Amino acid sequence: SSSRTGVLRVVAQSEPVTLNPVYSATSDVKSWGPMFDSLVGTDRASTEPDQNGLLYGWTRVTPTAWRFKVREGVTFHNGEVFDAAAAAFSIQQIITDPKAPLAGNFSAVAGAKPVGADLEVTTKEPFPALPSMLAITMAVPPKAYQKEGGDAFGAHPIGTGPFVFSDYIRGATLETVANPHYWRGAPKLKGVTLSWSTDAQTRASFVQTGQADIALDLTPQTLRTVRADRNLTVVEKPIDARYFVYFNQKAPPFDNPDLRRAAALAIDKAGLVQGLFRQGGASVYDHFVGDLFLEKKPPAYPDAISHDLAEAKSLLASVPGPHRITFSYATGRSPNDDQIGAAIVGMLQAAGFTVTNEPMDFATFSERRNSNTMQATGLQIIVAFRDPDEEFRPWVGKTAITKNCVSAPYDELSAKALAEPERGPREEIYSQMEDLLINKDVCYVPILRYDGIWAMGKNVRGFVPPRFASPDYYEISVGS
Amino acid sequence: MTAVETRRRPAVARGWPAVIGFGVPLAVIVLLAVFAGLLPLQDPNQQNLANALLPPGLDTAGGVHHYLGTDQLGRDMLARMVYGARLSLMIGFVAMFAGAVPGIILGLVAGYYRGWFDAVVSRLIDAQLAIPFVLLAIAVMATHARSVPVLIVVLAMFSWAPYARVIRAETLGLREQTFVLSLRSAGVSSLGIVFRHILPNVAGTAFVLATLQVGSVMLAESALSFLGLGVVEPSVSWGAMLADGRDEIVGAWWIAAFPGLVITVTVLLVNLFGDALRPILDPRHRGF
Amino acid sequence: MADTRSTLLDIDGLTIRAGTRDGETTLVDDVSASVGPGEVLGLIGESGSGKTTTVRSVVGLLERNLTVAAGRVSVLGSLVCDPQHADFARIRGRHVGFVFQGAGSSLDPLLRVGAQLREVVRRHRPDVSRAGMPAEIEQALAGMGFTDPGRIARSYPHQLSGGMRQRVSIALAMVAKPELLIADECTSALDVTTQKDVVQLLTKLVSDSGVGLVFVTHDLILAEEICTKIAVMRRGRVVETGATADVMRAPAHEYTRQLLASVPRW
Amino acid sequence: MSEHHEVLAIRDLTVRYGRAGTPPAVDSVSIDVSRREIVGVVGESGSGKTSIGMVAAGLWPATGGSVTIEGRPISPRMPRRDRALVQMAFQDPNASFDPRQSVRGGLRELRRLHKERTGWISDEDLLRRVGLDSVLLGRLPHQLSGGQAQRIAVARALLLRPKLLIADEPTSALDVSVQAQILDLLRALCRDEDLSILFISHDLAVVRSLCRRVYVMRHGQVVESGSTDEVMAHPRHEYTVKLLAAIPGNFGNQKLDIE
Amino acid sequence: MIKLVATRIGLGLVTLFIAVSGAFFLVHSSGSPAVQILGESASPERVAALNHQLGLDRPLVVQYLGFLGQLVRGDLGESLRYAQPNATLIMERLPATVELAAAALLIALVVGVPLGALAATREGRLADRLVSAVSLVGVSMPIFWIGLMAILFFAVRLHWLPAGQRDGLASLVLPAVTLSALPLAQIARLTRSSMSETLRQQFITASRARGLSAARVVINHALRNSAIPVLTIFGLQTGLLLSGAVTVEFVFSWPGLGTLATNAVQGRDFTLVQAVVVVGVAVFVITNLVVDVLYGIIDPRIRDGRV
Ligand SMILES: Nc1ncnc2c1ncn2[C@@H]1O[C@H](COP(=O)(O)OP(=O)(O)OP(=O)(O)O)[C@@H](O)[C@H]1O
Ligand SMILES: Nc1ncnc2c1ncn2[C@@H]1O[C@H](COP(=O)(O)OP(=O)(O)OP(=O)(O)O)[C@@H](O)[C@H]1O
Ligand SMILES: [Mg+2]
Ligand SMILES: [Mg+2]
Repeated sequence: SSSRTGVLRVVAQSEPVTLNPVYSATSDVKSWGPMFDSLVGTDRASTEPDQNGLLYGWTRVTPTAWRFKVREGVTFHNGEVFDAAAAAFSIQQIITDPKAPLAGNFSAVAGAKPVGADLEVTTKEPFPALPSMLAITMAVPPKAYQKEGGDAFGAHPIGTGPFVFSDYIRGATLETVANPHYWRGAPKLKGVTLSWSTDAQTRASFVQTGQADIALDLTPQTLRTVRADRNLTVVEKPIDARYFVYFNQKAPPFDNPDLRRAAALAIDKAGLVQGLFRQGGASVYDHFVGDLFLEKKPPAYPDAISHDLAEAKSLLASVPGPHRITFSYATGRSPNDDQIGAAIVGMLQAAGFTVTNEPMDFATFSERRNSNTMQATGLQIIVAFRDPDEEFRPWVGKTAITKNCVSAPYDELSAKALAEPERGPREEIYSQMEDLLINKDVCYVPILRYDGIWAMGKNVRGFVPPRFASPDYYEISVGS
Repeated sequence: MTAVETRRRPAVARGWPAVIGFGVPLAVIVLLAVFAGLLPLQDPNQQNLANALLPPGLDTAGGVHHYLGTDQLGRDMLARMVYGARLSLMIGFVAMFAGAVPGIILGLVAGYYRGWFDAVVSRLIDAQLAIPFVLLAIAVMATHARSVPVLIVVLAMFSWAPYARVIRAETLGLREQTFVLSLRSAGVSSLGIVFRHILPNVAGTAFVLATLQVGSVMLAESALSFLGLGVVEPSVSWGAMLADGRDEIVGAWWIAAFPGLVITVTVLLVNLFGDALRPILDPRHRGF
Repeated sequence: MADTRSTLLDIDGLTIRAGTRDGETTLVDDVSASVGPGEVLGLIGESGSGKTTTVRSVVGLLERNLTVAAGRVSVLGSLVCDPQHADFARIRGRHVGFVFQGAGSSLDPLLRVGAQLREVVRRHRPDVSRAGMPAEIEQALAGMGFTDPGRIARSYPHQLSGGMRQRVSIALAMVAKPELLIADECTSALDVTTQKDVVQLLTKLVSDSGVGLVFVTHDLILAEEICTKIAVMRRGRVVETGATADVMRAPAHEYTRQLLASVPRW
Repeated sequence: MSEHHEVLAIRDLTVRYGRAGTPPAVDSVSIDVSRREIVGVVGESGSGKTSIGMVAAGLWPATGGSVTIEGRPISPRMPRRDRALVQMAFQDPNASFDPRQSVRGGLRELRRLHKERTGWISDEDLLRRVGLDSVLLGRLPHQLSGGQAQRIAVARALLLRPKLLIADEPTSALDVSVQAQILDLLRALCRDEDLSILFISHDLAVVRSLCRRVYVMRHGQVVESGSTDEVMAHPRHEYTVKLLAAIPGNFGNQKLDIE
Repeated sequence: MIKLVATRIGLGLVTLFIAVSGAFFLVHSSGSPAVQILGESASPERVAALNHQLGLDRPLVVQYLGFLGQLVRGDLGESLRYAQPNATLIMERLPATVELAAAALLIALVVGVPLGALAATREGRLADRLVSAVSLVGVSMPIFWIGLMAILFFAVRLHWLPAGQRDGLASLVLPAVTLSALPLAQIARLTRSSMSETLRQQFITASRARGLSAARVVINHALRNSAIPVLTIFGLQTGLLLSGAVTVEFVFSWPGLGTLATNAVQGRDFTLVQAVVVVGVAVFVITNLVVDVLYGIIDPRIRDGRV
């Protein structure tokens, strides 16, 4: 397809099931992102919530109540006015619709309602991450949404974003055109056209042949090709995607902390990064807090576990065997996940475990995980929004999906952290929690985090790598 | 007037050399696979992440030769290729037979008897073929622990239907021939006709399908590995290696290229060996 | 059509061997014969004596394991059959018509009789127009004693009786109007009335158009009636050859005498 | 006429190929063959002789009428054991062999199947009886000459010692001396071994020398039947007259005189 | 004729019933789509709630009967994940798949049959071995490898053809050629074996004696008589290609049914999987009907079959 001047052709990895942001996984923002604005804006440099979005000037009225100012003069593509009611509706929808994937993250949110021109959000417990979370919550037009219902809305979405839905051929392309009335001013591009290609190598080929301007989410394996191509710009930047291992503390043999420690000691994270991502694209991941807020120096824990095969072996030898375990992981979800799994199995074996290697597809994996029948598990996740609580909530304590790392101290520390209004002390608490979880209980072993990789033609300007999800097309322009 | 000279020796005369020419390399592959343990090879599962993705060559890395390079986990490709042959050949041939035997029998019986049995078998074939292979594989693999026998069952389930359908069609034609009448007249039982007479006459087709199937099964195994449903470490198979190398095809071509190459070579050898063997097995080609 | 050359077919010292499990055996041993225009050569002899093998070598269509070990075969003088150069293609059908023994299996089971005839006519008879095709085909079949040639043309081989198939394969050989016709037991499955029709057609062809005919048969009475000369074969050799009348009335070879003696007397 | 004197009793047999409405290939034909009798069926090409044979051998279903052998009904569904009662030598012998089975293999299979009936003769002797050398045992069908295949087809049928042999043009490809040998064999078997034969042929001379009774067929119907001598000496039906007139040697008014 | 078609349809429905029941119990034996919809960090409670909303917590038999009831009314149901009628989803993808599969089969046939015929007429000679080797590469090389190499060479290096996506005839070339590799090899091999059998028969010799050209004998007589196994495998491929095109669709980002089906299976979109199976069976029953009728047309003996 020949390039219409000023239209950016993007090739993304997977086509979303729906274009309704309420029903979509956060990673699908790559597809519908150009048409929507999140309620709270994000600072492009720090990737922290900023005051330049639809909601701004927030105050925490009580530990569990927040008040937001609502930007005036913003309309949806269909002419509907964006106001406090629309913002409240957008939040309410996520809380109440059972098909909303974000609902899990919103479990602490009690409700949202307009108060005059402002928006008030109340939480069930102190929830400091609310602005971060609203930074991934999209504004949807209440009237149109209710009229159509969530499913139909997903077929021709309406947002306040810089680009307007134009045409969608399922399986092939999604076309959007510039929104001339965009509240921040018309975008530089005339439009964004998305297509999808599951295979990273093919995506790379598309930018190489000029069939696309940007390829999203390339894998480390494709790096060599795209780097070698002089016509391309390649961007590699850490994103909030990580791989970790957790143990089932409640069932033998990992109810024995020594075994957990031995296993953790056996895993050579640096080796994995070096071996599997040597061309680039990953780094060792040691802490929740420090790694989430990269700008901060990670705290050094006195008991920190680092790779030590000899110690792993001797520790294991001190526990009467046989040490039969099963290591389970889902494959085909993230770069190299099958290799990482196999490598970890090899490492555990080298330490003296007898390991059954159990890769599986994600649906099976989820089923098994939810029923808590796995002993040791490898998993990659992309955090939806950047807050320590987001890291702990699904995995640790009483809110955990898996009931692996459950004990009273976690819940106590968690409650304390949420109640803490100041950011500094709050992170102190999370550090304690992480030390307990990773180094003392050894329930959870952070392994690595990998980079986002994008390749684009030289004519693409103004690309800023996102921390997760979608690039901001608003700032991008294409030259000739 | 030109003398009428001796006709060219028929192609059959060259049968045996061809059988040997293709059979010997095939036997070498099988023997290597069987006696892998006795060869001076490294442990195929020995990881060495520091030496990952070494290209093939004569260089030494840490005192060890990796003539065919290493994979993403720094395992020796040569050792993995040799050990992988075991499982791959076993899977290829066992799954081929496990599919061929019921497929051929059903096809013969359905084509010969027609009637309700044919109706039932044909329905089953169609149904089987209409269900996507991935679905079948995922369902079976999700409900059974992943193991080589289960894998073979899945692959056999994938491959019986084509045999059944093709053999049935050929049988339909053969059963109308006079010699079948003559056998019926002699009181030869239907089963006797089917297995002693129709079977040899469809054997050529079955043979071709089977030799083709060896390759398809190995590749299907690879596809399963790619879906995370194939053989599981520490087992090594060419198909799984191929799946591993899939993403590296541009950067580290050798990970996929070597298993791909041996699969291709094996399939070629099996087929050419079959081609050479068939005239020798077929009495009508022998010439007396 | 009439040929000025004296011989249509000349077989000289033909020897054919078969490769078998226990070495080579000779099936045809030093056989010589010739046929000129208007001549009918009757090839008679014991079952298994090599008649079929001899005549098949003329068109170069021997079984795979048989080889011509010695001898020469020439057709129409200048048209030479040289197995090395596979020149048979030039003479087959067009100049030499061949009716196989076992006519039942020499028809394509999947094509209607009419289609098989049409194919031959199209190939060898440029004089027949598209429009004239059906008539030509019906005529060829009618000549073979079919009263309902239209139905036969529409039938598949398996829908015909043995005799009908045999007549169809004669029609297939004749419709191209070859100069030399080789008929291997072409009347063996025909009842006498039909046989009479077919034989009359053949003899008419020979006498009117100067066609040469090789008539392989075991029916001595029939041979006597239509053949101008006869070759008697036994165990791969021609034991006796000569004008029909001579051979029949004064057989020289013991075997020929024996053969004539066992003809069932009417 | 008691059924039991008849080895073969065909009653009002009708055979139709294809759709109803097409003219039948065999139209209401009745034929009897008594014990040790050789009955000839002659007739025009395509008149339905083979069709009758096929039905009588239990290889093709009758459209109408009935066929019994020694009182037992014959049909394609008859029990396998009874099959040996009636054997057929096919008109196109080559097509009646499995192309991949040697002569010996074919015979061995029959022997295995009918142990009690086939012990009377060795393969070599069987071939010798039909004038063939035992080297042919190792041959495949396509390596046989026309006459050899035909004789092996007859031999194979006889091996099972059937009560009834349906011989469909069994000597059409044979030279006269061999033919005489085969006819002698058939006569001997009828005399000594309790065999009866339905002999389908177009060779009137052979029929006359072999068969006591004959049926003349045309267009699917029996146009004339009776003792061979009677029919041949005083043909009543116009077609029979034509048939006799067409015998080679009879036409051209040349009486053959062979000695 | 009407009776024949009626029985055929009846039998087709039986096939449908078997396949669809098989598919139903197969998909339902593993996992639920809820986790796929709700993502990695979905809690079991929310999964359960969604399962309830989707009706997946009802007893299996109830679901099965409901599904059959729907099917009887000609309703393919609504996708669990896409929340759209399955019929719509499938129809969106079907043209792309049909286009791809038809092109691939055409290539396989047009190239495979002559190759096989050539090999059969040169049996045991060099040409035969070469044809074997070349055609077999298709069966023994992974499709993704062929596809990626084709992209890298013809699209990236030479810029002759697009690297993928469905956009005009040029974009069809690489995927279709890649997809044709396997059926091509099968067709070539079967043509060869079946034809070498036919070439041995007397009527072929007889045709040659009638002076028909070698090509004519091969095309008009030998091919026809060898057609049945080839036709069968061709029919098989027609069905297999629907789901077998997955890899090709994947590599060339071809918006076909294969990807939809695989995603449906992996996402445990039960109703969509079932709908795809229904469509697969329909395609199958129809091709099967055509192929079976063709057997009779090709071989009249089968049509007049003895009982
Ligand atoms: N392919 C073959 N291999 C070996 N021997 C063969 C082959 N074909 C024929 N023969 C043998 O060669 C001899 C001559 O056979 P041919 O068919 O020429 O005989 P014929 O004179 O035509 O006999 P008939 O009158 O019975 O047809 C026979 O003994 C036969 O068995
Ligand atoms: N399978 C069939 N389908 C349709 N018609 C058939 C079939 N078999 C035979 N016929 C027809 O039935 C009639 C009788 O055939 P049959 O073979 O019984 O004749 P026949 O007396 O044996 O002739 P011949 O002496 O030529 O062998 C013929 O007109 C023939 O065309
Ligand atoms: Mg002969
Ligand atoms: Mg007949």
